[in-house]
Amino acid sequence: MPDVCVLLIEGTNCEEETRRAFESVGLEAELVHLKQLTGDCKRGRRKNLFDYRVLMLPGGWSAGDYVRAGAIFAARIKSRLREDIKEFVESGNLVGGICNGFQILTEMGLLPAFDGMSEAPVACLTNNLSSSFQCRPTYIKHVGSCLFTGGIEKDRVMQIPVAHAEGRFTFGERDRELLRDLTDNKQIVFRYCMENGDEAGGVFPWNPNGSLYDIAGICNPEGNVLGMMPHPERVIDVIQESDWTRNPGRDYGDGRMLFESVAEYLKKI
Amino acid sequence: MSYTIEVRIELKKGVIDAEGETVKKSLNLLGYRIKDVNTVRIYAIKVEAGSENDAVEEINEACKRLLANPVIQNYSVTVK
Amino acid sequence: MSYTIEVRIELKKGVIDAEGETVKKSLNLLGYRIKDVNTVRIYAIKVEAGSENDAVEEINEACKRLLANPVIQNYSVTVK
Amino acid sequence: MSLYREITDRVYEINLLDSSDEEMESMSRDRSLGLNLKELRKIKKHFKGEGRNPSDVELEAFAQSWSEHCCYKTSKPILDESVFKTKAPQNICVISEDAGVVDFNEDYAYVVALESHNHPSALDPYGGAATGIGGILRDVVCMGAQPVALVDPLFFGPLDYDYKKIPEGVKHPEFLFKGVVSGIAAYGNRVGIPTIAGMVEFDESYVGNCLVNVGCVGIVRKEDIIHSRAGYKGDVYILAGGKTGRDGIHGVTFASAELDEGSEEKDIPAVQLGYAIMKEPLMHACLEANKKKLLTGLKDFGGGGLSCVSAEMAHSGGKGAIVYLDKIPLKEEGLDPWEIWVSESQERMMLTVKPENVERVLEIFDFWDVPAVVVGEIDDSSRIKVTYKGVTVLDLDLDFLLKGVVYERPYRFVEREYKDVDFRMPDLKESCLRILGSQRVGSKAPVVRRYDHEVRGNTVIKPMQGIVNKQSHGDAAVIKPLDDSFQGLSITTDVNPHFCKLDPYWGAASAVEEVVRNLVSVNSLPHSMADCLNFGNPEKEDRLGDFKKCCEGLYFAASSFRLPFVSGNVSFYNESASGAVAPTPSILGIGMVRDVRKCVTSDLKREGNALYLVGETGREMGASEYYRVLGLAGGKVPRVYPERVMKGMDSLLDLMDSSRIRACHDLSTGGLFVALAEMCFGGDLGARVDLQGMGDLRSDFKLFSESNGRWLVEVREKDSQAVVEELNALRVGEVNRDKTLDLADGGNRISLDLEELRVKWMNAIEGEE
Ligand SMILES: Nc1ncnc2c1ncn2[C@@H]1O[C@H](COP(=O)(O)OP(=O)(O)O)[C@@H](O)[C@H]1O
Ligand SMILES: [Mg+2]
Repeated sequence: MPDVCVLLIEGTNCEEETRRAFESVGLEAELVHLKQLTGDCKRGRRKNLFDYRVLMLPGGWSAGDYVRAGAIFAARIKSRLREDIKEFVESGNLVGGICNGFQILTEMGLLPAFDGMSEAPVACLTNNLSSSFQCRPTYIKHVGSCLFTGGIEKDRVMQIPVAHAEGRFTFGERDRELLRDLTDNKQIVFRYCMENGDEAGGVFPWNPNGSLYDIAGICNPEGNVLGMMPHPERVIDVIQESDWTRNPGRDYGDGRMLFESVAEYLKKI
Repeated sequence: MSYTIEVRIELKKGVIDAEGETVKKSLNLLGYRIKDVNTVRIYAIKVEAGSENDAVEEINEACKRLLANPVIQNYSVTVK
Repeated sequence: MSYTIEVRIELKKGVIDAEGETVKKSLNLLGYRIKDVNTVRIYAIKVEAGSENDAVEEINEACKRLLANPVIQNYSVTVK
Repeated sequence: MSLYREITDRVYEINLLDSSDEEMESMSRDRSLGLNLKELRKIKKHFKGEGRNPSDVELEAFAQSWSEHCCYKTSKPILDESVFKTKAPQNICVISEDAGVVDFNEDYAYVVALESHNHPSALDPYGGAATGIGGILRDVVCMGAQPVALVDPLFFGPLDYDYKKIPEGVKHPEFLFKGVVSGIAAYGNRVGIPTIAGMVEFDESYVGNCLVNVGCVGIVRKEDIIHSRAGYKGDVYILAGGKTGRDGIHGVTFASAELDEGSEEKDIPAVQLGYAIMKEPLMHACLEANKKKLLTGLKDFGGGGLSCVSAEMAHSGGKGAIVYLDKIPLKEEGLDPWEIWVSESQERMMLTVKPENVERVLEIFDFWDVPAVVVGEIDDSSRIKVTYKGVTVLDLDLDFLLKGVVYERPYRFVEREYKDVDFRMPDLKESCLRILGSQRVGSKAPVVRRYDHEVRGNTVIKPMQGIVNKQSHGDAAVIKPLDDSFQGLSITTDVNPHFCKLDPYWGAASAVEEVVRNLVSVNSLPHSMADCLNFGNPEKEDRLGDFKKCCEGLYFAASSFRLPFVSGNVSFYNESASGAVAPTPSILGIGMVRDVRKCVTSDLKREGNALYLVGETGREMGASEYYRVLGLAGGKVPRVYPERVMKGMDSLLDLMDSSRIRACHDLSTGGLFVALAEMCFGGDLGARVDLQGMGDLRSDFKLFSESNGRWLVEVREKDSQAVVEELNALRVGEVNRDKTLDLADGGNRISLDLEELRVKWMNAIEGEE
């Protein structure tokens, strides 16, 4: 059985490279349409969530990202699979979201999930301060660990690109209070930073979207759900990085570390 | 019966309206003396329901489930 | 003086509302009996002007220049 | 009998046989058919032969198929003698279909298409540009190929154009620019195909008629290539995708006439509306069905809608067809049958399928939630028939419908003034700053960053290159389309319309050369091109004269470089009250990259390295950016010397393959100075440059001449010997860590602060990077 279920609906569009990223570290990943989990398709095409160990929500523009990015996909999953997903997470399986996937997990209440999956969203990834889509390389720092990043050193700076219009993480009026909870629970995994690891301090372009506390990725308190705006699956090999012609001699891109961590974790359990 | 209901979605006070800011900036560049721009989204929805009350209730629920995110948005529902 | 003016921008009849269509489909999938969704954009603009008339005129012009496209959209301006 | 007689519900017979010339003409005008008297008489004669009158559906079919947009009636004779003659061994299937198919490696081919979406974008920049992207994607998908890259050459009036000078009904360039870029972003980003190259040019001639060209490159396993023709007798037509509505009616006739003041109101139906979120699954479904070998033919709905698609597929397959109009799923009630027949509603594809496979095909589309229905059948009648509510409402000979008309229209070439004016050299530093801060030269990051240029994870050389957050312009982007191979495709788009306006022949030839230079800059061998020829009204002799000259220039350059044009598009009638657009033959160039790990970028790499100039600089200042900012007319437009360029190209590629070129940038708009500045920006390094070796040209001409055939390269000291010997290049300076650009030419010396230059360049086009 494949290890990873890469879930999609219409408009999801980073599924292929996400699958490839898992396969490049020796995992088996499968593209699965939401219909195949809910059973709204021919019998032969149906799939069971519990056959996988990782549920991955890839990037893209699910359902066009209308209403709010990720909101429609989230509502659709919740209305049909809420209990399954809850059980899947609570039994310790991994759930990851990249870019649109992060937005979906947040809209679904699976992140930050201070006390388990929440009924209503507690945070929001809203439009970039520039109010425009940004496709650009960024530096992020691995400031806290989760089950997806066990193999990445603490404080490691990684060059990972972003491509989104709605990536500004916020708790709205409760920014201050909930940021403290997030920090106390060690739920912040990645923060945007400068090339040398110094704080981005909210300043564009180091922080590409104006995200609260330069947040680029967070996990749930248990560490088995991760959401991040930057796209590690786009930098598996060094030639996918933005400035590789300046630094020849390496084979791997920084994004591979994350997928390797997942592979190692799955091997252990 | 079919009812037309307008859902009005606004950002909460204190939440930065990035789009509004951008519109303001471009209007200022064109020479208009704009002091502030807020953006609002409206969904005009035609819904089938047993009564006006049911319709409103149904749309209220849809707002909670999908149309508004309570972290940053307020919504209001009016029958047209 | 400072005036608050609301610009309401809607798509003309016959122009597909991609967002409206998608919202309708999603609400249907969630089980709501929605027959139609139209999206409307509102800019609530605070503008500095000599008189209410001037303010409205100025915003009307801004609509033509920047905010609306008369080929596919209708817009209306109201003083709040 | 009166002109109209109802045959069946809302279908009319039109009494052409008893109509006078005037009556026919006024009927054509009233119905916006765009058919002229000669064409109407030809149709009348044909129906006389058949002994009956046409129906309105039939007349509409002629209006579609005989429009300039669909049948190239004016351009074909000229193209046959130029662009269509460029043959090359790598061609697999070129010119004849929606996209060109070219050899990539043993198992794969790549597919190229380039098209204009000018008039719709002038009316509705967001929707027009978005549907342009949708259309070009379908052109590539209908060859069975997976799209891997999008490109968008764009042309607008100056962004700071005086609002008061804008004619009634025309939108401000800034409104158009923002709308077009958001439209392309909205659609391209949503469907998940990276937009990796393009250009943005500015000229006053585009104020009344902006140009939006869009291109797409795809990759296909050779065994999966499918053609836009009907397969076998007995196959069925399946229409897949969006429903049919009133949008886009008469799009092609609209594209085949000038825009005028009333266009804004009356042409609403001609505006098509995109729905990216339908296209994305449509693409998946078509490719899946094709991969499973369930299709015998595949074509997208483009200009002319159902009418063109069903007639052309049947005709290309040497067959006939019947279509049942009442089977077409409609968006709204009350469409007249002729409207259904010609509507250009987006996101639709036509498939031909063997009867035994229909069920499996429908299941695939159902899985992707894409509506698909059987709407007709293939026969061997060589005719196209249409029924509506059981009544035949169209029955036409395919040869007559599709081989319709070709014109040899009169043309005249208007000579221009090329005399160089004399003037005293203005302050060099001032000129440098003005050029870097001009919209033509300034940073295109505000556009490039709006597009996802790395979705799919295959973009190995990006459009902006260099140190993160200091990045600067590259010459071409590179895609690595296959998982298990390091082979790549480099992609660029070019044309300098200012050159073409002053000198259509050398301007067009220069466009081809710039394509070559850009592709070489990243270490790729130029391999093929697509062209999109944007011109004014060809019924005006001088416009057609420019068109012919451009085509000749393209042919000269392409054949000299042995580069084929594998597909293209002609867009005439790009005019408004203030005249025609500058002749704009935009070119999409594709290069073959043997090993993407050897690619070269434009950013300077290291202090201490040497800078070499490849190629010769002359006083070719005609239509240069330098003359433009100074307000000078005349001058000689750069010539193209293919032999020389190819020699330089071969040596340069050799040196790159052996990793002896650290950075490379071609010289184009703004000349040596701009190339140098951009290379410094990307590497965040300074340079000291001495121009004395360039001979006895004046300093400003050395810095700003836009002579073709030149590259600026960075090499390590230890490789400089080889570069001098093999490239015959001129050493012009060294890279350093100072944050200045120091330029000297004998007694003329200036020192420019890198950050000051960067700020000018970054802010040339308003908007956050
Ligand atoms: N409209 C656009 N869309 C996408 N990329 C663009 C666009 N305009 C410019 N670019 C990219 O920005 C870079 C610089 O563009 P340009 O200065 O026109 O290059 P060149 O003159 O070498 O052809 C190129 O990589 C180009 O592809
Ligand atoms: Mg170039």
